[in-house]
Amino acid sequence: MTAETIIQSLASGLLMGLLYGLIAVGLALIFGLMDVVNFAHGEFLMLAMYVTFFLFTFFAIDPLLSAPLAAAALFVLGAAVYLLIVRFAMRAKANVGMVQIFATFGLAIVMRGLAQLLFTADYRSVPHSWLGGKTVSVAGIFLPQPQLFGALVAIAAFGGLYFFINRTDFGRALEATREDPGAVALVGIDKNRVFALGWGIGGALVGLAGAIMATFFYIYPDVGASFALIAYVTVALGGFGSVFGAFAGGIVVGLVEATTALVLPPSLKSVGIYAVYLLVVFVRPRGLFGSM
Amino acid sequence: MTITRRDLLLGATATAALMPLVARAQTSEVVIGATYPLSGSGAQVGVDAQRAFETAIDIINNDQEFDLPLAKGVGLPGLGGAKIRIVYADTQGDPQKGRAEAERLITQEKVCAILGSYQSAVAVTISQICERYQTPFMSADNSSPSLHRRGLKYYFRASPHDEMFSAGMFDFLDAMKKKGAKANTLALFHEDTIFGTDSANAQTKLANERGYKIVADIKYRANSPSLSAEVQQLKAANADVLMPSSYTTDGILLVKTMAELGYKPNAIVAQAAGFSEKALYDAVGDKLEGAITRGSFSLDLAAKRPMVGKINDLFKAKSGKDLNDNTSRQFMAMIIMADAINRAKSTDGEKIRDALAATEMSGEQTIMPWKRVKFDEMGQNNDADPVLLQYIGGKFVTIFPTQAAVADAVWPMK
Amino acid sequence: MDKSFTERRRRELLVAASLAVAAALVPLFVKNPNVQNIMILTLMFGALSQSWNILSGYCGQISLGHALYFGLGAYVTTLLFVKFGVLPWFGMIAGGIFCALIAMALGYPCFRLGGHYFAIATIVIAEIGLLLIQNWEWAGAALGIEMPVRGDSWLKFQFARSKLPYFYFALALACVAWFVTWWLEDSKWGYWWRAVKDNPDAAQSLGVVVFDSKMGAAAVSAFLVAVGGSFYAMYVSYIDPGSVMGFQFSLLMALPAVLGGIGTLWGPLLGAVILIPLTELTRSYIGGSGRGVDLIVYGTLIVLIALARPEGLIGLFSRKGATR
Amino acid sequence: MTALLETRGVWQRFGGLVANSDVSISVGRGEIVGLIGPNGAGKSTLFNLIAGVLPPTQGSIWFDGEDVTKMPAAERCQRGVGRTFQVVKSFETMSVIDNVIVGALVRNTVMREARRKAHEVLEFTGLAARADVLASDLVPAEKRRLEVARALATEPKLLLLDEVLTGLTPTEAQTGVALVRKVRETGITVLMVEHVMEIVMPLVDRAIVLDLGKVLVEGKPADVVRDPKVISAYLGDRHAQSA
Repeated sequence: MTAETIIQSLASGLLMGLLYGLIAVGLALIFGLMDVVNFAHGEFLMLAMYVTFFLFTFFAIDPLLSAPLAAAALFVLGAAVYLLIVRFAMRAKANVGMVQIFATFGLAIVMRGLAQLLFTADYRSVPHSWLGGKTVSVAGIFLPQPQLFGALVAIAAFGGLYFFINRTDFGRALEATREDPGAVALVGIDKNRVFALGWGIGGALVGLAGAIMATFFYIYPDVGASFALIAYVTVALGGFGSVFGAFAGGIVVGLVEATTALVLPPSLKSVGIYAVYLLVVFVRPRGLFGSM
Repeated sequence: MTITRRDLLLGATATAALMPLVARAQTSEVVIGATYPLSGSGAQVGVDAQRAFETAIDIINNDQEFDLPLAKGVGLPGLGGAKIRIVYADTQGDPQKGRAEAERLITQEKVCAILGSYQSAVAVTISQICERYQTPFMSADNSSPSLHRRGLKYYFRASPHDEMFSAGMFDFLDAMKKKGAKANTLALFHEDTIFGTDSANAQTKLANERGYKIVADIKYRANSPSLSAEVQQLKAANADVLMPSSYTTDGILLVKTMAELGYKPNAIVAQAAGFSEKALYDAVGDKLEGAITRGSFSLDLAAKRPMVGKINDLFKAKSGKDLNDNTSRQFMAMIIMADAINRAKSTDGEKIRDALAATEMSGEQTIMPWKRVKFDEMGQNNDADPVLLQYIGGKFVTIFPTQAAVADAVWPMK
Repeated sequence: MDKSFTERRRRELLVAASLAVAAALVPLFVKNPNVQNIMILTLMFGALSQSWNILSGYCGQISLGHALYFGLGAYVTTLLFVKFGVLPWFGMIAGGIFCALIAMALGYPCFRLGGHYFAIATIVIAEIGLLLIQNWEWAGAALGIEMPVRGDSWLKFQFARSKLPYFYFALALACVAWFVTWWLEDSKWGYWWRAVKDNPDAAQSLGVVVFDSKMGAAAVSAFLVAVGGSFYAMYVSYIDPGSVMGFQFSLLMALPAVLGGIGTLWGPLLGAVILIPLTELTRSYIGGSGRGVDLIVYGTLIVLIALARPEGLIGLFSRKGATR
Repeated sequence: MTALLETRGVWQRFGGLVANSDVSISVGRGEIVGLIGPNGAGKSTLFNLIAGVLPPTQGSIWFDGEDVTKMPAAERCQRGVGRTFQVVKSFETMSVIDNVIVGALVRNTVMREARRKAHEVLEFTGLAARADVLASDLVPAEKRRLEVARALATEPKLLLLDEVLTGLTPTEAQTGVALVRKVRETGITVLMVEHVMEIVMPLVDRAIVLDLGKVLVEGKPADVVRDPKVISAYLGDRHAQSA
């Protein structure tokens, strides 16, 4: 094991980790807002990848340019899912958590089925894009452009989200609703609008992630499953509800994944991620940055 | 206990005595089952398989000018021109579901034989059930060598298994070495499933026997979100030959990650699977110029055997794709099964089994580069030779064995 | 002194007994193996979900990793049989005890975790188990292990074609799981669990040892699920890591209870009776198209049930049942 | 005869914040003692230390002649400490009788006995008619009474009441006061925390006033009420509140 291998591992892990963070942050936002774990999050990602793929195939729009479109599409999807499904799942008197887990789980299955029906089970990919397959080489360390760009978007998204939550009126409404949904109704904030917005933003973020993923990943109806568990672990590791935690969690997951593969057979590399998650929560039961 | 026996007796009587009568008297239709993943992560293969079977059935049921068994004339002459109907069942890649579906096909849809099943784990349980119901099962595309070694009477496989495939690959490597090509060190890259494990085991054994050095043996988790750590290890090992055993998804990610991490292998000799799928080359074909994969099938045969090209056209009209490693084997499985049913002149499982065991089909009567189809006592056809194909200029060229080759291998790859 | 209560308990037992007898008679009329298979799976998942319900429904510790116990039960039984010739009947008990111990060992650190942190921990622990077995050569690794089937035998619990022994075993398992739940419901443990679920602080102030409660629930739950896993291994007679320890099993165990009514006596069985035939039939009769329609139908129904009856379908039958 | 409950030099710090400093109080058998004080005086902290929610930073707690400083809450309950919560913590998805049975199980291992005990307690606390109602369906005053009933079912020697009378209507409070008296008549010692003096003073034998984490005054209710230190503590408190 040379120093170069280690540095390359850490660099790859860091880039991948930021991307995991970007994938997961929408989940963290939604959870922080209303205590709901969206089990269709992987399918949101899948859909964003398809949107990017079809925009590329039919209109030759590069994923870089279609990323905002994918984000917009997923914003609409996220808001619609809240208004049409989750809102009603929240009415349960007992075991709200389980009910919405299963409502969104059912949704995930429907989305996979629809994807197979509409887009077929074929494996797709975006063969050529401005970023795809290109790489930056610094002193023998390779930094793939898609992941590099993904990392930048992730950092920008985190900054934007931070600004949005802390500096805008709507962000403050979001925060207030999160703290006390009952009280905000008294000051005239429509809880449903705020929640729908939160789901929309959560969707838009995973939409961005999907567009970037499409430049270097394959696309098929079940692709979300590969990322769903990683996203949940990322969010839990960082601390549920903490947007910053999702990014920190992503970085930790990426680095651990890359370094585990240096010492264990690669087929066991997710064991490293899981073990670190367990270690963290055994010491800090609310994750790295969870406060609630 | 008594119920069990009675059930068995009833079942036996029904199939052994009643069915042939019924069949001879009035069967205008022979029902064959096909168990494939039609949803979930293997769905694409299952859906393509449906097109391959339909192509075969078209040829059997209608009058076609091919030198294939049953192509000429309508239906199965041995059963009074009965036509073949296929019933599909979705296994979702799960052994228990495959088992349940196989049982349903046998008892409810009254299929007289089953073809399957892509995932080898599912083939294990389906073949078990078929054994219990004395219904022949043919692995069209399962390549795990353990499948035929379980002493099952009703199990058949016309196509090669991983050990035969791997032997073909090493024969090729030996030949290349003789020509002076650099092919001493190998890097194995395989997924952590039955397919990947079997393939790697066979390759490791052959490498040791034939004096190759394995410098990296990387087992990875199928459908991982990232393969960069794995690719780095491959890059560090920098073997003469990279030997991946991966399905389409991981194959795409592997090639993309290799390009991103600046790893350009000297040569790739793949254990088919993803590396014989169109989707993979659509995605990363430009980075695979000169990649070699073993295969059961080659369109180059069309030059020698024009029907291969025509059948490919028929299939392409249905699916929009060329026949490949999987679909060609699925096509052949249907033809071989239909041929046996025709010779059995019956839809009785045992008679079909005996007819299958007596199969003797020359290579020319197939669309495959095989010597012949003849099953050994374990139901395996040992005369199915794999070919090696090289991806050159956007299509596959047969490069090995010599009698099938249409070009010399380009080595190292570009 | 509390007549209505005693009467209700007796009535529940009576209803259960009648249902069990009725179910036992069904195979006399239904000979179709496919339908029998669906009934077996329904009873098995009913039993599994009932067992899951003990820890997650009554005690409120939502586990999404029960596939671990299911898979370990299947593996212990199969390995003991294939490698050491131990009859599955003993293997089943061994698997159950082994899993109960594992559940307690894992519970020791995990029960400190709350809500989603606990649920995710259960998922990743089950995944670790899956990966370890997947990479463990002696246990068959990815290749799995096939039970050698050599004719019918009660001793080895193997039957070539007849599904009746499996059916009655699954029925017995469902009855045991139900009865254990019923019995525990009106015991110190039952009250402790529900108290812990509703409010651990208050429970503690009333002398409830919260940690012990969770450990007890985990052990009982894991034991029963492991027995279910052993049964599955013998029924399918082939196991591989993905097909007995995959995440989908954890969900399939939870789903019937959630749909039927989580933390209720009848919810899991009711949920299984609706869900499992639905799963099997949509796959069998729509899945063959290869176009994902079965998934759409199945998923839509889950969403609709979750939305229309968030407290579980048991609420359709009695108000009391929904809340107990 | 020793006191039933005694705290000896108890300190509790949360980071830099001192919630209790050197608190030593004692409660004799059969007494009703009121623990009062303005907001933030450290009453709830002391209460929780006695109930065993957390161990004190320093000092010791003695119950019934035994050092229980490090004993967890559940065990103290078994020794005979019963409590209620300031913010009611009913088992919402359980019926009233089931709520009480949880408590009764401490001393009764046989279910039938526990159930009978629970019915007795419901009778005693006037909740018998609501036995089969879900706890979540009770009105707030009933929930308070359920808390008392639950604690009584554990057959405590010492009953800790945390603001059970606060926030009730005058009629409800009257019923509450009557219930506490009835409890004492059965020989159970009562330590009650109240924020509002007027409610508890007529009820208690002795009052302990906490302020800023320390015992300010201790004595007969009539004396305590007149104590200038107490008046200023409370007035200051009100002052602070209005500001």
